[in-house]
Amino acid sequence: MTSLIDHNPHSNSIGFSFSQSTNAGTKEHSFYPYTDNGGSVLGITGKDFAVLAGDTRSTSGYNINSRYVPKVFKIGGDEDGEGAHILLSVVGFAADGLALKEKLDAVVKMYKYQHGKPMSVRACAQRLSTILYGKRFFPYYVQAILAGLDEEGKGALYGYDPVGSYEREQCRAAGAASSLIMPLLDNQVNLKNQYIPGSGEGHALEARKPEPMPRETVEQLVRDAFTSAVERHIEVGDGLQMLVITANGIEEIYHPLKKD
Amino acid sequence: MNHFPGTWGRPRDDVYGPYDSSYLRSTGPKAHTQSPAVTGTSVIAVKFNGGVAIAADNLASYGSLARFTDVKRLRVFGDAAVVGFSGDVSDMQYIDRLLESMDIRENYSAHGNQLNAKNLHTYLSKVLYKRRSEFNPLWNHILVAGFDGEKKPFLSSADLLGTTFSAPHLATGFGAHLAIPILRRLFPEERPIEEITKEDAIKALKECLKVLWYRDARSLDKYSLAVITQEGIEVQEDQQIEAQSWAFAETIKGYGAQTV
Amino acid sequence: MTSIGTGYDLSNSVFSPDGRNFQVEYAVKAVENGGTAVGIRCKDGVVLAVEKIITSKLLKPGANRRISTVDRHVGIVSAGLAPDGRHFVSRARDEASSWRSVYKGPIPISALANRLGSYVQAYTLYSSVRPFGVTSILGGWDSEAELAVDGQVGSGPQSGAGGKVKGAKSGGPGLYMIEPSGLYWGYYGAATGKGRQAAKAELEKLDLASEKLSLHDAVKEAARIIYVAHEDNKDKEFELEMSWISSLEGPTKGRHEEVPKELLEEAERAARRALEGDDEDEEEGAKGNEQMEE
Amino acid sequence: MDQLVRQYTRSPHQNEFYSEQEQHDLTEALPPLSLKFSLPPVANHSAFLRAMTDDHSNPNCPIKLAHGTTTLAFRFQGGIIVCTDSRATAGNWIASQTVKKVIPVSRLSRGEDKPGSDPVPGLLGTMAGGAADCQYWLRYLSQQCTLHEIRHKRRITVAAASKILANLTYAYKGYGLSMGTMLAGVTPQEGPALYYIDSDGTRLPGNLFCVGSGQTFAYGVLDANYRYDLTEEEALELGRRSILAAMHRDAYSGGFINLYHVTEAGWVHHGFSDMNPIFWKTKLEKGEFSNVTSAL
Amino acid sequence: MFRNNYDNDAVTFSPQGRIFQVEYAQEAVKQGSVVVGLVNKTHAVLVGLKRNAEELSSYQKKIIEVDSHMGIAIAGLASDARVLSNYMKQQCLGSRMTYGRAMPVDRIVTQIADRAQTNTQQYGKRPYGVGLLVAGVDEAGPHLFEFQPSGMTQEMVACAIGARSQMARTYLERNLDQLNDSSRDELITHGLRALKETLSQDKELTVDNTSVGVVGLKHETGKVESFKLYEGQQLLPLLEALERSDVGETKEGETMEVDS
Repeated sequence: MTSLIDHNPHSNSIGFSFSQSTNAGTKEHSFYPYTDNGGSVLGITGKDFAVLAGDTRSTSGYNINSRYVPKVFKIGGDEDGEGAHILLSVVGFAADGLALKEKLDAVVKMYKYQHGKPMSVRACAQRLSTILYGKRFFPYYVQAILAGLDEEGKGALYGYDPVGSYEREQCRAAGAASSLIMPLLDNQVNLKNQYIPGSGEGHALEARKPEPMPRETVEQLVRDAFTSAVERHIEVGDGLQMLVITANGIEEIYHPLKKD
Repeated sequence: MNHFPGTWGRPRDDVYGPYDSSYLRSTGPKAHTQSPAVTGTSVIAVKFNGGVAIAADNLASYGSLARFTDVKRLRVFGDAAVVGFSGDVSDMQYIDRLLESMDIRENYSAHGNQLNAKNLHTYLSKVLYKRRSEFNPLWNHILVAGFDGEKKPFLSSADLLGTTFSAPHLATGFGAHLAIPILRRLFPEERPIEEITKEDAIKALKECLKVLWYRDARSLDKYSLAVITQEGIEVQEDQQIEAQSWAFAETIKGYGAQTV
Repeated sequence: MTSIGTGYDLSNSVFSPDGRNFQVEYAVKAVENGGTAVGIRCKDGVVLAVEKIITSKLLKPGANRRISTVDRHVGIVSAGLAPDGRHFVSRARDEASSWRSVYKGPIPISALANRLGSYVQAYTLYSSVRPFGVTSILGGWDSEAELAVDGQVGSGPQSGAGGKVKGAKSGGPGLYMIEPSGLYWGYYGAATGKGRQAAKAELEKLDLASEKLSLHDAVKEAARIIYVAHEDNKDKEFELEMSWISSLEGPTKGRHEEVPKELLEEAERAARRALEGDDEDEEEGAKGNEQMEE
Repeated sequence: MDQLVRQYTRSPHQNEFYSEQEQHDLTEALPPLSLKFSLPPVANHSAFLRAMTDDHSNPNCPIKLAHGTTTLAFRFQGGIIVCTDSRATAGNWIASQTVKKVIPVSRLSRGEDKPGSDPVPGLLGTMAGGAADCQYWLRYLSQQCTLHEIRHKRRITVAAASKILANLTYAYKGYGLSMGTMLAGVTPQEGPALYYIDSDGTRLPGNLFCVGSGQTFAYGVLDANYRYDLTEEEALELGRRSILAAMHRDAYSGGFINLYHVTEAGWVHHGFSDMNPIFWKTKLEKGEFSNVTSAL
Repeated sequence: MFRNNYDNDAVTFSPQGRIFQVEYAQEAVKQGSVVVGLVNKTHAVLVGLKRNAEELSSYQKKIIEVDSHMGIAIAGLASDARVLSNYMKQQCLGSRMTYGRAMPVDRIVTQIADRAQTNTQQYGKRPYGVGLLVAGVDEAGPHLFEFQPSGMTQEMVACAIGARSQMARTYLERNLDQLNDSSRDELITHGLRALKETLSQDKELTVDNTSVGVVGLKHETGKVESFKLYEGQQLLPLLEALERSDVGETKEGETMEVDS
């Protein structure tokens, strides 16, 4: 854009009243480029599925902008999400989240056009990490979770920090109420600090081993997590959007939540 | 990088300078060129059965000065959409020029494929987001009203950060505090918009404008109102708020003419 | 031809000893092979028309437009190499848009012709490019409408925008033809392409300078002229495409638009009748016009 | 003439969206690991970044990045021991208890880190500081190392690999990166070689390093018991015990003990083990950590 | 051999006003194997004949998906086609990202045509050596465009380019009336038959040497039926349908002979 404007014979002589972006760097700034749109998301994987869910409230400060702004997106499909095979949820600054989602979506589509096959979740997870890191010095204000099915057909879930460090996990909560939901998941999914009764005495007690949970249990757990979070966090509520990815495709489930 | 255990890995003051929290300030003294000068206040809009109604008053304020009293803050785009602007007026003029050049480009060929309100909203939100990423924001909060690709009423908002959300009724600026509660009471979100008639919607908007005129110091009792239906766009400019009653003010200290 | 084999015709930007730029002349040859295009300027508007030779039965009827909209109030039709024509139109759109961004108003037709003339001329100056293989007819209506205050902030001076004198004449039709050399003139009636000679002869009969022809009649005349010009090329089928621009009060409200289908068909019917009946039916055709005006 | 064509004016309005180049970058699917970073358009971008992300100076900063904490590595006669905890913190929040802070370098196709007895050839890098910084730059490094292998038909030395990394971090000095990493490898040219590289551009060869907020606690144990001629068994135990000390005393460290042994044949993973049972075992069987009561 | 002086570059007109370099580039298109395109009211179909360099080598790519609503078939230099198709893919993605709408077919065709035109007017560039058939759907329905190296583009009802394509065009012209009202499957069969016309005596259409691409609007919903590329075994039902229709045709012919 810069070079084009420079060649515009008129822009020099006339001089617009609005500033051009060409001389950035010398301006003063009080502009704060972020905001937090609240909300929470949560993902859990199972043997042959992955669930990614988020509430649908959008807030700014104490205002509720809207009661239905989805935070979980299908990646790699057409406009209606048809043909998508990866899920992405973003929470934090919604505009950054949307930009991130579109960038990843473009990359996944380009991959498919160029390689003739859909991008694997593992490759997509790595790519998302580099996209986030590309903004290392001007980060996206988002916490992202990526979900899909891996090469063996097992549920795969990747959690991210704002600049792209990531890890494959069984479950992950992010966003405003993550501190409310994550401990519940630690307890219910990862079975942290749970021991097999009668397996020993004192420190010899044997810890329970987490096992993949059936889909009904997971869905119920997700609902419980959100209904509980709504009770205690002002930025969470209105509706629960739950996307379940299985070998048969992606299923979307909506549950109303409290609207207070 | 700091190597002291307690702050390990964090930036060191002698390298990066002291922590400067001024970047975090989202509001503050208006000492910079980056903040808006001449501004418009609320825009409010409601979806109804078969269309959208949108309204804004005709005032542009310069700080507390009611500077221009005949500003048209509702802009019509082609026969597809109405854009309502609050925030900086010069940036509004810039976007208006943007819309005009886009309208001309879109009409090079007259055979289908015209941008609808949804496309327009997507475009404007991208422009706003791009400008915020350049730290050179267009200081506006806009509402776009019209129809989407499936010919359903469309109403969505975008602000200077590029945040977008849509709801059956929306308001910017002070309206988000004063008008939204009224609209939510009149048209609860659960209620399908098919039950709302055009007359209901217009009446509600007029009601909201009146309340805003009573309570928003940067508002005016002259307004414009646009109604978008499949038949076309009707814009009424230079409307006057009717049936004003300032009786409520007499009992409020500091509002009316009381001296004590 | 004397030019061939002299070596002076192998590169653009080279003069021959007798002062000719052969490459430009060759470009004109490309134009002379193109379908006929005409433009008629009358008091209340401008009509553009073009003869599109149907090269294949497989072409989608009515789809491949040759008349382009440049800005709301300007249209261009070209004869010659169609891709060059599109390049030309694209430049015209840029110029119109750049004018708007600087002056906040529609570009005057004369200014647009001037800028495009310079642009085309520049393509005769350098050996690294070739001249445009098109001659373009540029038609438009300089709007007499008052310009809205930018973004409609404030209503502006109460007595007309910018304090304009009431009743002062402004606006009007414009028709220009730009040739591969960059040369351009304003016209009352312009024709180019294969049948230009016949078309010009017909245009001259119309006495356009007296500005008596109405826009509706001009549409019919333009159609007839294209049909006449096609006579030499009878073995090939063609499609007629027409567009028009009227004043604010006229049928297109100052915009460049396609001629409505009904009117186009009527004009074509009249043109065919005029050709078949020749002299005796000409009156009938004129009658038809009168009826139309009622 | 080019001048003229370039002068092809599009009005500034029309350029309000992506240029062709930007569009290309946006949709380019090929080079994911690049040195192209977008900077905030402010005069002092590192101050901006700090204001947004420094959770220590301002616990309420908006963007909280995941930080890794205690890592250690030391050389001994049998190779190199690399040991880390597994906690990542974002402010006071424990972002994860299962972070893999040992990152294989010079093998692009990273398999899952399953404990196994077969050695896997390659170097190891560790993660302390910004988790994303370490992950990204070590991945970038492994790309370079792999290219080195392909071009020169032999494995890269640890010295060369660490120099590549140090050059990078030095180039970005002052930008606000945060990483303290160790590169460990055994090559035929060098024997067991261990380097420390951090985001200031420091690059140090050495016998033993502890890096991260729990480094002092780990140093305490490691320095007290370190000898070059430790047996493999002793060395593994020392690594484990040193990290355990840091996990116990440093709030930012915890989770699982991730233990690796690097030899010339490659590295061997010695488990990703929950610290809790190990802690109690250490206490109850060896009588250490007597400050903690074992009464239930 | 007569040495033509006017054919050294694309910036020299011949005395007849022709540009030989461009015409030579058109010849390159005729060297490529044949591709056929055709449209009816709802669908656009591309059919291509793939060549392999040797018995054991793989077959070239003739049909490329550009976006979910558009594909191209190529004849001529494959590398030029790749450049153009990548550009088209990017532009289409760009349109979706910027406006949230599918790129209208005529616009993308105009864009590549403008690029091609530039190559015929500047020294140091050469015209593209590839012809394209662009098939896609947008709001105005299905479209088929022919693109030539000169930058000439035309919207067609049916078209064939490449070696021996005249036979296919003759077939298409003969069956022009049937195309518009044919069903999706009939349209494909027409395409395959047109393709078959171009084959030399000893050749057959097989699953290896044929490609079919289909894009259109779904009958019931009017929504876009995403571009689908049929290759390999997926072609079997299509080729079988072709065979059946062939049999039907000859039978009809036979009975007619008997009748007379």
